[in-house]
Amino acid sequence: MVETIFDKSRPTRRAVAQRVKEGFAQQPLPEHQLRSAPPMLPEVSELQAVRHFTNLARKNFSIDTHFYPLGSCTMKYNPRGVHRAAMQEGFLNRHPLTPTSHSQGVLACLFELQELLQNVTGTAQVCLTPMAGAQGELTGALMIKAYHTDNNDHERTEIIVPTAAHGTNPATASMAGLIAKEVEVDADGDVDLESLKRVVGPKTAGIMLTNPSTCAVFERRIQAISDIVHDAGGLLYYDGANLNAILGRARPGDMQFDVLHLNLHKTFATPHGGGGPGAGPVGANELLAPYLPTPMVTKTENGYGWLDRSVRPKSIGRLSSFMGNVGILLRAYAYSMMLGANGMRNVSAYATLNANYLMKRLSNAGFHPAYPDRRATHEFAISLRQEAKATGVTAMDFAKRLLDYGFHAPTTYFPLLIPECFLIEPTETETKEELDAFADAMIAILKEAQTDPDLVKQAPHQQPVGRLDEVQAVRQLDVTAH
Amino acid sequence: MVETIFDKSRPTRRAVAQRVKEGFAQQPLPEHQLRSAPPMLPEVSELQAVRHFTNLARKNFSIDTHFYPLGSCTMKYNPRGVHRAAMQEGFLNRHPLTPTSHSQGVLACLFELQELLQNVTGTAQVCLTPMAGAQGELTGALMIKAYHTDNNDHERTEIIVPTAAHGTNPATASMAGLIAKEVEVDADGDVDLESLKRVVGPKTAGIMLTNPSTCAVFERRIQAISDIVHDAGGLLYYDGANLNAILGRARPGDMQFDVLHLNLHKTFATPHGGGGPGAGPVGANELLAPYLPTPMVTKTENGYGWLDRSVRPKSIGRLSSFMGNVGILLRAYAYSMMLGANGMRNVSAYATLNANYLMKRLSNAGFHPAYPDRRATHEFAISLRQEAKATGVTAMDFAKRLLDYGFHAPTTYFPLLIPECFLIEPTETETKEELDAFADAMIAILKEAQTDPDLVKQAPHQQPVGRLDEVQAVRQLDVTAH
Amino acid sequence: MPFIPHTHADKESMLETLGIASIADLFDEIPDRIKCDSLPDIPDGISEMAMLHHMAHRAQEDASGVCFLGAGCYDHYIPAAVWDIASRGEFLTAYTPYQAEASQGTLQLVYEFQTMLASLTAMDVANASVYDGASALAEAILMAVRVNRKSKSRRVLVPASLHPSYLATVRSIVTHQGIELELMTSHEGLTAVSDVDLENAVAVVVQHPNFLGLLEDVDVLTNRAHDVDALVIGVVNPMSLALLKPPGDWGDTGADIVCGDGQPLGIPMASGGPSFGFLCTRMIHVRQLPGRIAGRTQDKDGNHGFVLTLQAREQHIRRAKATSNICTNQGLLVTAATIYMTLLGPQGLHEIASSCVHNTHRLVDRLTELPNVSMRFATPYFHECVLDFGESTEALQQRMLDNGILPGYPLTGLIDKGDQAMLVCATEVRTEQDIDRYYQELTNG
Amino acid sequence: MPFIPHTHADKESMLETLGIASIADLFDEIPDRIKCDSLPDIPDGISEMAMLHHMAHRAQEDASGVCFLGAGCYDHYIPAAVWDIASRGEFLTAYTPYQAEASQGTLQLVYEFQTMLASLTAMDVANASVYDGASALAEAILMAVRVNRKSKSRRVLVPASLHPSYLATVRSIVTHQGIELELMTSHEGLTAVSDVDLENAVAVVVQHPNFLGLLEDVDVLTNRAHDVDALVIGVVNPMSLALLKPPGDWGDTGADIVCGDGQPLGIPMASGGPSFGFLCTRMIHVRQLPGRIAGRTQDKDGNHGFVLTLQAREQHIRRAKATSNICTNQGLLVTAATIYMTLLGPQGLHEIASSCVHNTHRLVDRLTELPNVSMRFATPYFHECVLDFGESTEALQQRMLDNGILPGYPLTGLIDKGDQAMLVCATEVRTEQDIDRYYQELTNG
Ligand SMILES: Cc1ncc(COP(=O)(O)O)c(C=O)c1O
Ligand SMILES: Cc1ncc(COP(=O)(O)O)c(C=O)c1O
Repeated sequence: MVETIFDKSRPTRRAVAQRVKEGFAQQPLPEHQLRSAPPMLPEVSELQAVRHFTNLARKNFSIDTHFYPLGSCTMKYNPRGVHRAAMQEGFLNRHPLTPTSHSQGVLACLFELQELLQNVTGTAQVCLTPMAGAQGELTGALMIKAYHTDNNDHERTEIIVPTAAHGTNPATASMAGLIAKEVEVDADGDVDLESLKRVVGPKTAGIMLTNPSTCAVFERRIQAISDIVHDAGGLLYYDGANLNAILGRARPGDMQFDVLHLNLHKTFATPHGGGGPGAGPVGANELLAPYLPTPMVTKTENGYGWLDRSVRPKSIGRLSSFMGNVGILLRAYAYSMMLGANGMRNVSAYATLNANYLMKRLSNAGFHPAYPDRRATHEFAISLRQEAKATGVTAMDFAKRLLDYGFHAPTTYFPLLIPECFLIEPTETETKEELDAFADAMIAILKEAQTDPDLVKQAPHQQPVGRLDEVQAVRQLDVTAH
Repeated sequence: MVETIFDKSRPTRRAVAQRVKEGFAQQPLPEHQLRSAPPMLPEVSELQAVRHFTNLARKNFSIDTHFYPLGSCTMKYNPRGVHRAAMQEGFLNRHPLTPTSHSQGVLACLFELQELLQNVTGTAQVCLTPMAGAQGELTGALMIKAYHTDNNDHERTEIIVPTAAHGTNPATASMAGLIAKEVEVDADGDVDLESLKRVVGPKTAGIMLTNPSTCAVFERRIQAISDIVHDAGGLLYYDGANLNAILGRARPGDMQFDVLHLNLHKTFATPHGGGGPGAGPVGANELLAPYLPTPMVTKTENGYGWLDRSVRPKSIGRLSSFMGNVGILLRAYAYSMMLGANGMRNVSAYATLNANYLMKRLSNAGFHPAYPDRRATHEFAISLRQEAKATGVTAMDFAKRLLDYGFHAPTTYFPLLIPECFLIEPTETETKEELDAFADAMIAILKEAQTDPDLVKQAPHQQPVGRLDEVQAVRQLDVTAH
Repeated sequence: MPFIPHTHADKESMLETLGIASIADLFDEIPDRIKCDSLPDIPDGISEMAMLHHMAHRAQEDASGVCFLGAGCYDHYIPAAVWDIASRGEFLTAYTPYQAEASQGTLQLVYEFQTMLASLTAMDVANASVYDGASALAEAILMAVRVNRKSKSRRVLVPASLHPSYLATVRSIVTHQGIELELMTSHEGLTAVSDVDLENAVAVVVQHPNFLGLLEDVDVLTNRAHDVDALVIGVVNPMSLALLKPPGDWGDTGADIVCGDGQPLGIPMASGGPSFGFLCTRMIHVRQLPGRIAGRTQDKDGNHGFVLTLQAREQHIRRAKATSNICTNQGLLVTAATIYMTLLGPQGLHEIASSCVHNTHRLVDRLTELPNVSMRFATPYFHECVLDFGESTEALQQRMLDNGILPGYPLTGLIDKGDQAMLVCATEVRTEQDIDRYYQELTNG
Repeated sequence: MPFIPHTHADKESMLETLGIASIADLFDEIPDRIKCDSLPDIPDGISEMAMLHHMAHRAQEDASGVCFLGAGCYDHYIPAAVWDIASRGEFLTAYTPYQAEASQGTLQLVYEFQTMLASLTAMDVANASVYDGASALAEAILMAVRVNRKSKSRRVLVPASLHPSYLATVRSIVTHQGIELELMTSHEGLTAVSDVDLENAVAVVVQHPNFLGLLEDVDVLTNRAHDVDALVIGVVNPMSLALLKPPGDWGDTGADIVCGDGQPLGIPMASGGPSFGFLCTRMIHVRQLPGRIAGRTQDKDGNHGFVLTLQAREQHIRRAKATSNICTNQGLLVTAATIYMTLLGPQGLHEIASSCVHNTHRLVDRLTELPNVSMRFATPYFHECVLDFGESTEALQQRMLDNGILPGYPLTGLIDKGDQAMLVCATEVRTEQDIDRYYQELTNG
C-alpha cells in the first residue's frame, strides 16, 4: 500500500536536530493576527523523512537511471560538474539585492552568458530573465506587441501558429492578449505557404515557429515564410525548443527571426528537476532589442552592473521577483564553457545522427515515420496508427509497455496532427547500444501486440503501480491528503 | 541480464569533460619503466558511468531506504548534517602533512573528541587513530602485550575470549601473537565463572569482553570477572561494539576495564558505507595510557599539536599512514555535538526500549528469545530452532523472506552458540510503527512457513536476483570480469 | 566531444546504416545560405576541472557577509538532508511526470506538497508551482478575473505596500489582457482601508506581511472586498503562516486565491532564483487554477497511485483557451520545499518563524538605542522592519558592506524619505553576535 | 531527543506492553555501583544549524593554500559525479553486503573494483580493501609469510626508501608474529640491490616509485628475490600504474603481492583519511588474501548475481585462524574509487598521470633555475622529487605557508642533510601560475 508522509505522521513527533533553540518567550505580535491551529504538516523523525523521500525518488525514471527519449524535451545528460558549479556556497548564499560592488562574480557569469547566447543565436541582445520557454514566448509576444504599439500599429492583434505547434504557443498568444491564428502544415511537415498567405494580413502581429518544427523536420521554406510575414508587416518569433538540432550549424538570427527564446534546460543541459526549473532567455535583433525585459547585465569600466528600466525605457518591463532563475543560468554557462564552440557543433551533429539512426532502425523494422521522405532532425515522429488498427494496441499501450522494458516512453500524441504519434528524441548523449536496445524493445512489443495484445494493453506490469485510472482522477478529484 | 560496467565499455569511448588538457608531449620517464598495454579499465561516457552506478545504488537496501536491524552493527540513522560537516572543502582539501600552524581547525575537533570519548568511557586517555573496531582490538591487545613486556612478564601469551565472542576477538589475538583461550557462557548468557577460573592463570595476558555481551545481555558479574582476571595479573579489554546499549549510563572504565575501543560507526552514527569506513578509537586507564598508539592530539599554550613517539616512548607506535580516518572522527564529533549529554543518554534509553519492545512482541507471538528471562539490551537474540524443526524453514530462509517484506534481515547465525539465531538490533532511531511492522512480517512468515514452506525456502522473490548460490561462488571462483 | 559517447567505430557503423558518408549529409535539408560553419567568438571547451576552478573563483568573489537583507528573499537555514535528497538523480533529472507509472516519486511528492501548502494557507487546493512569487501574483490576478463571473469589471486593486518587483511584474503581464491595476494608498505603511474605492473591483490584492514588513488589517480588507463581491488575493510569505492567521481564515470567509514565493521553505537565496511561486484556492475555483496538479487515483488492482489531473486546463490540451501558458514549472524547488516542510513540521516551522520575529525585534530594539536610528512605522511588524537612520544610507551601506555586513534594503524612491531608510531583517540564522556586530559597525561610523 | 522518533504516547504504550513503569527499569540488570547517571563534562546538544556553523568555522581555519605536498597523499581533481553518487543513501548507509540479494549494488561494484585493480596492477585478484596503504603493507607481509611455504625464515627485507609511516606501521603490527624486518640500504635514493643479502628472506618489499619519488630498478629486484624464492611485495601508487609497468610484469615473473593506498583514485586528501588500502595477488594465493572478496555466481534461474565469497578465510568463520582480523573495511572509498576509475578510463588516467609527471618536472626545472636550489638525486623520478634548497627549510616553509603555499614535505631526519631538503609534488591540478607563484615566493625570500 502506498503510504503518504501524512500516514507516517504522529502528533508531537519531530526531527529534533532541526529545532532552533532561541529565547523567544515574549510574542510581539497581536493576538488577533495569530493562527489558531497549527498547519497540518507531517510530524515525523528525520530518518522517516529521509527514508520516505529517498524511497519516493527510487520510484522515478530519470535521465540518470533510464533512457528517456521524450520528444521535444531534450533529455540529455545533465553534467554533475555543472550542478556542483552552481551549488557553491558563494553563489547559493548571495542575496539577490546585494549591491553590484559585491556581486561581480555572478554578474560576470551572466554577462558572458548573454554574449555567448547572442553568438549562438545570431541576435543583437539577449535578456536572461525569463524563467522557462513559455515565459520566453510571452516575452517575445509582448515585445512584438510593444513594437507595433510603438509604431502606432494598433490593429495587429493576431499571431500565427502552425497547427502542429506546441500548446504553449497559442496559450502564450492568449496570455499576451493576441489571437492565435492557425496555419496548416503540409504532408511533408512544412508550413503550407498557401495557408500562410491566407491568414497573413494587416492584423498580423507576427508568427511563432520553431525550426526544426514540432513535426521534427527542418522548415525548408523558412526564407519564403519570413518574406511573407515580414512583407505583411509581421515579425518572426523563434521558439528555441528545438535548438539542439542546429546548435552551431544554423542560427535563428540568420533565418530572419526577429526575436526568440532558448530553452536552457533543453539545449544547455540544465536538469529538468521533475518538472522544472528551466530558463528561457530571449534574444532579439536590433529592431526588437530595446523592448527586451529588465533587468539585463552590462559591463562598464567600473565593472558589471544592472540595466533597469531607467536606462531601457522601451523595455516591456520586469517578469520576475528578482533576476529569473540565476542558478539555472549559471549551470548553462558552466555547461557551455565545457562544450566550447566545437562541443556545441557536436551536440547538433550527434543529436541528429542518433535520431536519424534510430528512425532508420525503426523504419527498417516496419514502423512508420511520419515523414518518411524527410531527414530526421534531433528527433523524429512515428505514427502507430497502422499498428493500432491491426492489433488494437495504441501508442499509449506501447508507451506503457516500454516502461517494463526499462525505457521511458517517448512523447505521445504530440504533435496532434500525427495520429497515434510517438515523438522520439534520443539526444546526443546516448550510445548506439542504447538506441539499438530501444529499437529491439519496440520490435519486441510489436510482436507482443500481434501475439498477445492484452499483455501490452494491460502494461505496465513491472512498475510500482499498474496503469493508473486518469478518468477517476478527474471525476473523484483527490488533490490533498486531508 | 546483469551487465557489468565492462560490458558497456567500448574502445576509445570516454568521459571527455574529464580530460586533462596539459602539454606533456615529452615523456621524461625511461622507456623500460613504462607500461606496454593500458589497463583494462572501462571505457564509457560520463552518462553511462552515472547511470550504471546510480542503478547499482538502487539495488541496495540501506538505512536510508529500509529498516536494517542487523544485530551488533547498530544501523541507526546517519545524520545528513554530519556528512555535510565533514564534506566541507576546508576539511577535504587539508593535506595530512600540513603543519600544525595551519591545521588548528581540525586539531581542535580531534582534541575535543578525545576528551569527549574519555568522558563517555571513563578512561584516562584516548587515541583516535585506529581505523575500525578490529584495529582498535589489535591496538588494545598490543598495549596489553607491551605492558606485560615492560613489566618483564614475558610468559603472558594467552588472551581469554568467550565462546560467543565476535570473530574479530580471536582473530585479533592471533594477529597480536597471542593465543585465544575460550571461556564458556552459561545458560543465561553470562560468562561461566568456573570456566573462567579454569582458563585464567600465569599465562593470562588479559580477557576481551563486550558488555552487553554478544549474547545481547548485560554481563552482570562483571565485577567478579574483573577480580578474577586482575588477580591473576591479567588485564581487561572492552570491545565497544555494544556501547549503544549503555551510552551515558554505565562506563566501561567504571567496570574496571583497562583498555577499550569504540566503534564510532556504530554508536556515533557515522555511515557504514557498504562495508566501511569506521573508526575504532582506543581509550585506556592510567596504567595503559602510555602505550596508546601515535599520533595523538595535544593542547598547549601555542595551540593544538601532535604527540608522536618522541614524547610517548612507550607507545606501541603508528597504525596508519597518517592519522587514521579523520573524516569519520569529524563526523562522530559533529554527531556528538548535536546529541550532547542528554542526547547520549537517550540513545541508550530508546535503543533499549526498542529492543525490549520488539523482543516482547515477538515472544508474545510465539518466537523464542535466546534468553527469555533476561532483559534485552540494545539488541536481543532469538532462536528459530523450533520453527526450523517443525517446518524445515531455517533462519536463513526467514532472513531471505524478510527482504521481500521490505526489511533487511537481522544478523543470522551469530552468536554461533545460539542455534538458528537471529540477532536483532532495531536501534533508537526507528519508530514503534516500524517495529510493529517487522513483528507482523515475522508472524506472517511464520504462518507461511507452516502453510507454504517452499515459498519461504525459495525466497527472496522480489529482489533483483533470486537466492544466490554461494557454494558455486566458491567452487567456480569468478572474482574479476576479465 | 564532451558528453558524447560515440566512438569512431560507432559513428561509422551508424553512417553505414544510414547509407551516407558523413554527418554533414544529415543537414542537407538546411538551405546553405543559412548554415553557419563555425562559432568564431566562442572559445574552445575546457575540462570540468578547469570549469570548476573558474567557477569557484567567481563564487568566491560574491561571498559578501552577514545578511540583514530580506525584501522578498530570506537567509534561512536549510537542513542538510533537503538538498542531499533533492539532488538525487531521480529527482534532479526526471521531467514533468507525463508517464505516471514511471514517475510515482515525483507525483506523490507533489500531492504531498499540495496538501502541505493547502494546510499552511488554509485553502482547499494548491498547484505544483509556478515560476516565482511575482509571476504567481500575475497568474492569481488573471485567474481572479476568469473566476469572478459576477463582475464585468477588469479593475484590480493593488496595495501601495506591495513588493515593488511584484507590482512591476504584474504590470508587465496582466495589463495585456485589459486588466486595470489601481493602487490603493497607504497610511503609515498600511493599506488605507477607508480610502479605498472598492466599487467595481473584480479583485483586491492583500500582501501580508506587506513589503515593509507590517501586518495589514487582513480581516477588514477581506470583508470589505467580499462585501462588494470582489475576490481577495492574498500574497503571503509561507514561513509567516506558521505563526500568522492563514489567508483561508481572513475575515469572515477567507481569501479566495493565495499566492506567494516558496523561497523561505528550504530554497537557497541563490541570487533570487530558482525559487518557486505557489498558488492555492478554493475547490470551486480549481478548474481555473493554472499549472500542474497531482491527484490520487487507483490502478486496476485498486492500488493507490498518483497522476497529473485536470489536464484539460492546460496548454498542451486546451491550447489558446488554457488557464495559462505555463509548462515547465519549478519542480525541483517544490521537491526541496516538501522535504524542508517535512523535516521541520508544524512545531519546527513555528519555532523558526518565532525566532525570526524575535531576532528582528531584537535587532530593532538594539539599533534604536542609537539616538539617530528610529522605527519609521509604529504598527506591528513580522520579521522585517523599516528603520530610519537619520541620514542618507548610501555611505553607511557601503561602509557596512566593506566590513562584511549587508545592512538591509535601501528604500530610496520607494517610500517617503526612503533615502534615509532601510528595510532590515534578522532571520533565525542571525546570532546575538551578528546583531552586536551590526550595532558596533553602525556606531563606528 | 535528536534522532529519536518516540512520542510520549509511543513510549507509554511500549512501556505498557512491557509491563514496566519507566525505561530505567530496563537497566535493572546493571549493578547500581557501575551506573552513571549523568555526563557532567559533556555540554548540552545543539541544533544541526549551530553544529554546522561551528564546523564551518573550524573548516575555514584549515584552508591552507596551494598544495605542493605529496608524500603519500595527493591533491588530485575529483570529478563531481564521484561523490554525488557515492553519497547516495544506498551506498552511504548500507553495510557489508551480508544479505547478497539485498546488496547487489555494493557487491557488483566491488566485483568491478576488483577487476579494475587487478588489471591496473596486472595481478589476478584484488580484495575489497583494507584500511589504508600502511596497514595494507602490514597485511601483505603477514600474507607473504603465510604463503611462502618454501621458506622457514621470517626475515622480510624492506627498502630504506619506504614511506616512513608505512615502515612504522608495519613495525607496530607484524613484529608481534615473530617477523623480522630488515632494512635494505639505499644508494642515491635507490635500493642498493648489490648490497642486499637476500639469503633466507621470505619476502622482499619494493616501493615504486619509492618514498623519494624515484623509480626503482624493479625488474632486477624482483628477479633477484625470486632467485632465492623470496616473495616480492610491490607497494605502488595506483595512479602511477597508468604509466608505469605494473607489478605483475616486474622482472621475469612479476611481483607476488601488490598493495598500496587508493587515495589518488578519487579520494579527497581529508587529513589523510578515510582512504583505503588495496591488496592484489596471484590466484594461487587467493586463499591467503585477507579481507572481503566479491564473486559472481547465479541464482536458481541462472541469473548472474554477486556474493561475498571465500568467507572461510575470514574472522567471522575462521576466527583465530583467519587470514586477518579485518571486518569493517573502507567500502565507501572503494565505491568512490570505482566511479573515479570508470569516469577516467585508461586514457583519462594516463593523461592525469602524465600531467602530474609533467607538472612536477616543470616545477623542478623552474625552481632549479635558482642557484641555491638543486635536485638531490640524479635518477628518474615520477611525480615527486627531492629538492635541496641549500639552507634549512624551516624558515622557508613557514614563510611560504604564510603566503598561501604548502611548499613540500621537509625531509629533516629522513635523509642525509634532510633539513635542507623537501619532497615536492605538482599534480594535474597545479597550474603554470601556481608554479610561478612558488618560484616568485622563493625568490622573494
Ligand atoms: C516546442 C516547444 N515550445 C515551447 C515549450 C515550452 O517550454 P517550457 O516548458 O520551458 O515553458 C516546449 C516545452 O516542452 C516545447 O517543446
Ligand atoms: C562485537 C563486535 N566486536 C568487534 C567488531 C569489529 O568492529 P569493526 O567491524 O569496526 O572492525 C564488531 C563488528 O561488527 C562487533 O560486532
